[in-house]
Amino acid sequence: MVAKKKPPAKKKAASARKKTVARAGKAAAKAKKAPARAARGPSDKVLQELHLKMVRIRRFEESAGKMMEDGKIPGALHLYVGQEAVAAGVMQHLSNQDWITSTHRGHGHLVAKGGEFKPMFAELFGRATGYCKGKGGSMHISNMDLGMLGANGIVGGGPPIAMGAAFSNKFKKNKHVAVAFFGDGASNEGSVHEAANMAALYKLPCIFVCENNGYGEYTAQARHQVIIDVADRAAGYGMPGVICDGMDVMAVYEAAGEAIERARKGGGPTLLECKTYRYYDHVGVRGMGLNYRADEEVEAWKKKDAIQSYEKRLLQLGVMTRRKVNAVHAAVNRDVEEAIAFANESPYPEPETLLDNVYNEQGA
Amino acid sequence: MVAKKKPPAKKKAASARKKTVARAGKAAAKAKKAPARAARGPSDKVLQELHLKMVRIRRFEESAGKMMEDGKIPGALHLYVGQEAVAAGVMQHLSNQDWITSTHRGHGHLVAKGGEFKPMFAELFGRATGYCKGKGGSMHISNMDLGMLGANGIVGGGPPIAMGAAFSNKFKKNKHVAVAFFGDGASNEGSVHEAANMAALYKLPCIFVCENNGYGEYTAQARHQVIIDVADRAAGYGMPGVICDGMDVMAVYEAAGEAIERARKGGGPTLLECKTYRYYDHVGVRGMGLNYRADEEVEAWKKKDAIQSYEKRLLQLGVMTRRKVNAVHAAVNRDVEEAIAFANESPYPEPETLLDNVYNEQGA
Amino acid sequence: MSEAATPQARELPYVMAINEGIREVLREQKDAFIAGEDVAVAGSVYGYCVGLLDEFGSDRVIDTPISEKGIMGLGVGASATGCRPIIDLMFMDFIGECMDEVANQMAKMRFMFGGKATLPVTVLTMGGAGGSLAAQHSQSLEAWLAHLPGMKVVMPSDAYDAKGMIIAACRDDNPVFVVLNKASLAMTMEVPEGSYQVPLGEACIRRTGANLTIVAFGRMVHEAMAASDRLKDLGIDAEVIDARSVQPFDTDTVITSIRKTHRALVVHEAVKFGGIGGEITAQIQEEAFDYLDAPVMRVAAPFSPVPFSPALERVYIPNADSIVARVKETLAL
Amino acid sequence: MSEAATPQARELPYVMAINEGIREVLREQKDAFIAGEDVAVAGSVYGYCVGLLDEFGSDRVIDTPISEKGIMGLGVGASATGCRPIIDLMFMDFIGECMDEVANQMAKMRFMFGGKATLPVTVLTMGGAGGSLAAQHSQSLEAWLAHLPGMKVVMPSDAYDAKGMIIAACRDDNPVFVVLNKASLAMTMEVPEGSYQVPLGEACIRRTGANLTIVAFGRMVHEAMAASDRLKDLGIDAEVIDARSVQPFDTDTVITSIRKTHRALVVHEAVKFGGIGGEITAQIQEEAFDYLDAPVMRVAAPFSPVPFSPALERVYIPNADSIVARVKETLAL
Ligand SMILES: Cc1ncc(C[n+]2csc(CCOP(=O)(O)OP(=O)(O)O)c2C)c(N)n1
Ligand SMILES: Cc1ncc(C[n+]2csc(CCOP(=O)(O)OP(=O)(O)O)c2C)c(N)n1
Ligand SMILES: [Mg+2]
Ligand SMILES: [Mg+2]
Repeated sequence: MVAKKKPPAKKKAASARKKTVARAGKAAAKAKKAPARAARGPSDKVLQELHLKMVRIRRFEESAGKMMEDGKIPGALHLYVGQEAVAAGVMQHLSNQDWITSTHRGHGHLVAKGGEFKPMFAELFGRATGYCKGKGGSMHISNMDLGMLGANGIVGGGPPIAMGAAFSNKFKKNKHVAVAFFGDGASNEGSVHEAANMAALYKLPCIFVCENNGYGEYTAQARHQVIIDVADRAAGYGMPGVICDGMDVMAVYEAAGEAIERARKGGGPTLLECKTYRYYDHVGVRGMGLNYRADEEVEAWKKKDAIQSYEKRLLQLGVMTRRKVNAVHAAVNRDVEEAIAFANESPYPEPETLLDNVYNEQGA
Repeated sequence: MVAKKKPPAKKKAASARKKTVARAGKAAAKAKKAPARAARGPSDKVLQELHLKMVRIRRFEESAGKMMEDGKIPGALHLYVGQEAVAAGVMQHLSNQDWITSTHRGHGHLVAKGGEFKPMFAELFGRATGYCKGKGGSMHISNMDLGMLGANGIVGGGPPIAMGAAFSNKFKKNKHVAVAFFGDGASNEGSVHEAANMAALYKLPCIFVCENNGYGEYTAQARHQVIIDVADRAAGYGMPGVICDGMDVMAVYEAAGEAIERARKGGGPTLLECKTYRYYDHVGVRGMGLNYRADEEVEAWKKKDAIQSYEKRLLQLGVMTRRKVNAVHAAVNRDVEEAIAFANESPYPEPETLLDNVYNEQGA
Repeated sequence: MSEAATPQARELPYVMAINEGIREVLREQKDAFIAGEDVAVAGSVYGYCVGLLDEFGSDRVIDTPISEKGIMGLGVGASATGCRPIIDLMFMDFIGECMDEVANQMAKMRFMFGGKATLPVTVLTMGGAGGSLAAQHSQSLEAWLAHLPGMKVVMPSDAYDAKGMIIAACRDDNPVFVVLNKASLAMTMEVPEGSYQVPLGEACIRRTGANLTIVAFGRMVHEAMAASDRLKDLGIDAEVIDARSVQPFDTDTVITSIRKTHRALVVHEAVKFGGIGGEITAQIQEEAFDYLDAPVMRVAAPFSPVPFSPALERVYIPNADSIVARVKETLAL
Repeated sequence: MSEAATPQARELPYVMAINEGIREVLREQKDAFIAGEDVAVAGSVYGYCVGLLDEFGSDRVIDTPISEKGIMGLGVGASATGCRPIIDLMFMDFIGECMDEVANQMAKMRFMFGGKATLPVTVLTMGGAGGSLAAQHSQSLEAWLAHLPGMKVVMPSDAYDAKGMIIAACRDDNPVFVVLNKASLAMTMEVPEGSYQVPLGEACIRRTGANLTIVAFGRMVHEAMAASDRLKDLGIDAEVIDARSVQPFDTDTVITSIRKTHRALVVHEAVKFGGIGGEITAQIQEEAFDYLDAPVMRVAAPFSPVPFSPALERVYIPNADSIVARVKETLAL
């Protein structure tokens, strides 16, 4: 029953796309020409941190996938592999005082926000040493000290909460922002609509980052919405809509930088759409083994792999040497191994702790 | 805390507005030049029916207001006075097999859909002879035989139901449509967002008619959304967005006609925004007596009164004579008086009927 | 806290007691604000926010779009990040529009985060029938909220409690729903000036009695009092307990009373089937089984949506008559 | 109806019984369709819609956007206008996203319209814990739905009932929620081919016994059966009743049993406070007070969200052990 032909308004959508893509294009181009070296381009330190963030996410997720298949991780595991450039490019601009809300696919966001491997694996393993004492798990992993308001098991659950956190920032008159990550599928939830309208109305320092990976579970975007660009919805709230290449960490870094800077200056929210892709199945690694997307499609996206292409660029620019790159991977691998060992040795929560943390007893 | 300056995206919104307003302009213009007489213009019969519909709504509502003030109508009464052109212009294109969902301000929609005064007043009076046996009242008044799926006490409650009714039409492969009426305030409900996206995705024969009267209760539009035109949200769903003068019944008639014809032909949904105004307070006649809108504003809109301006036009066109017009008013007044007498004499529902109609007992 | 002092009391209607409760909170808590539909410029459709915008300004008294999911999300996000929001949900019937934010986010965030998040958010909402507002503007849905670990739910029955419980709720570091009653708005009584708390989770014995315990919720407390007057003539000396708090529920006060009276009746305005009365009845017979001389009675709304017509609504809402009738029937008087 | 015939039965897992139930409905009702997230191409995330798209096509097996309000509204609008929709709500936990459409529209439309609307809509949804899916994917919220006049709610405990109740629900001309259990998906038993109904509103005695009646909901029926085995060794001969239907609830079958056994225990997976067990307990003591030799016992989940860690979830979910322990405690065995 899906609408095949493009309805009239499609034209408008297309034009909108051109406009916004142009922006992203500019960003990308600039990045390609003389990014690191350019006077106003990011420093080598930033370029290296972006790389480290992506590698840490990739390694964490690959290992988590294995651990799940080895039966170490119970429940549902949604891997972020493929989308690393988005989390890294956005989080590079945030401090622990800036808030983010995440999704069911939240490990990458937490790693990029500063999450440590040990308490993260411990949480996925359901151990008492986890960030949530084993009570939350993959879908609720969080760390308030890092400004991470949690993964969320509810699609569309994050944006209203991020809007509320952004309201706090404005209320307290600080310069911090709140970023809501959500997917293309989540863009059809009423909660996202309401949060976006309120953020625009109150001119809140809130950035809505849509990670458009083309699918909501097993449903392709064309089968859940007519529009091609979720960013086209920004105009309906009176906020800027920007699209960028979510496989290009520099493009994300620049587009997110603009939006976050505008928010810090009181310019209000932005809807930033990052075109990206998840390599593994919706849930787990091989998931349900359905073939709802063509292997060619998967391969085509992997050719644009955010980490490999970025490492190439870093080498060209001389920002990092191959040895340095290898060293980063090696170090991250060590971290992962230590963290998994830690999680493995960690105790499970005591049954007596079940009823703790339901209420704040200091309350009243 | 309301955003004062227009954000960047405003430009896009503006352009969208120009485009759509242009359409409405064309419609209005055409209507002004040679509406009735033009070969393809509406017949005198149609022009007279539009007039009758508006007069019936106005008289019904004015009298309902009085009855409420006389203590005859319990509960909350939301009067439609001022917005008659919208209900009349849209409903003129619908048969009893076409569905509509209404709002808390629903009497006008039901009258225009063919609702009779006697069972309507009886319902408002809470009598057993009412359309809903006194169980629904003003906020739930309905008539399935007329294709009226009810007023709705929930703001945003109607659009998902209308989308479902439109789905039925498509499923049954008939040529009927479903029209969802909703307000500017309702446009910020997530339910409207979800219904619009699904209607566009499935290319359903569904028309979303936004009656933008500038206020949600006591909150002016500029204080509940940044955009000026709700129609700007259409592009975000990939459906056409159209704006028309909701005080000009011909403009509504033409714009609605286009949208409904497109829907019947399988062209999918349209978001039609009608700029209009309610003369009385949000609830009741004088309501809470707050002055949240300037008297000048109210007067300015009343100068554009849909019925008076339309009657002038009909006289100019010679479609109706003053005597004919007066006769219409007189006849409608008689209907109202008879209906009120009927409602007054009608019995209240018997207490024993309380538990009827909770379930369909024929079920299973 | 002004509990120490002896603040002056004056006659005040329930609606203005709500106003004073919010006002005291906004005065004593700089991180507190109130947000909801038409609470600022209009002062709420019930009038209990009148004057707040003038005193506290538009940064702290905020009109919202008609977006319950957004409004409740605002309460979740702002409370988790250092504010103490008061969220106004105009009618309790609208909770279906934001039940995910209430049930899956607000009530569970602290637990899911292993105790690392604190959500000091208070939601004010209006329940109850009586004004012919029909099926979508008259419901009592406290049973849904009481079934939610992480949530506190109170139902102040009079002006004094309304003010005191709003203040206590806003000082509490947990999500609290304060379920008000629209048919009680004009009901007046002596209310102290200044700030005072009515602790959450404590029932209140409104009248002591010897041979029947009536546990009432919200406005039904007044029907229970009226019924107890008439029961006297039937030789029944009823003790009337105002539950005040639904979650946590003060089981001790109720059980202690029933050990004395040996008979119990629970009355609430919500539909009986699945209403909170079932839970209370179950707890009573679990803890005082051997003390009961008769089955615990329940008086509540019949199993239908709230009807519009006054002729039907009158017989729908539980009242003193239905309480007395139920007692007569069960005790075969 | 094929009840007359004696259809052949084969071993079938709960998940495929659901599939057959939907299949039979789509075959016999031309106005029926199923819509939900990933029910078509993916065949549902649980696999119970496999093959439906191939057999019935994309007009009748419909993938929807992630828009629960829209999906439930589709069910309301389509059923009120002549279709017989089957709406799939992937997890019962998501009901908060569409509770207004369920509670204020679907359940009330017929009553509000004075009986002029008929909504033959069936909602399939998945409840229950056990897979470490944590607080937002493991809940049992049937008590919310049972509190809604206009709504029917059933909880099939096994494959036979799952198929038969889905067919009965879809033939019913009222909104019906069929609450399935994800921990039971692989549980197999003999299921007849073809079409048959398990009537809504009728409990089923799974085991007859003399001195204790256990009323169990959904998957808890199997825990109750296991517990009854072990109770035998303690001299307790338990009768096990599968409630099957929550709304309407088959009070008669339960009361008749208790008049015989004089003792009752109610077990459900939902949180105890405010759970359906309170309602059942209240009804039991209302109707069989003089027959009870001990307080009605309740075994249900403790008052916290569902925890993620297997170490905690294991102790959270009620099971045969907790049932036996509760019986021992109350009967001082
Ligand atoms: C309210 C709600 N509806 C449905 C689901 C089931 N679900 C989990 S993830 C998912 C797909 C989300 O798609 P998208 O937002 O694009 O994020 P992605 O998985 O692609 O990262 C769905 C439907 C859910 N968790 N919550
Ligand atoms: C879900 C919900 N939220 C809030 C309300 C209270 N309410 C009734 S009418 C109304 C204003 C609606 O404004 P709009 O949609 O513009 O319609 P109008 O009254 O202007 O015709 C509000 C907030 C409601 N009935 N339902
Ligand atoms: Mg996606
Ligand atoms: Mg309006």
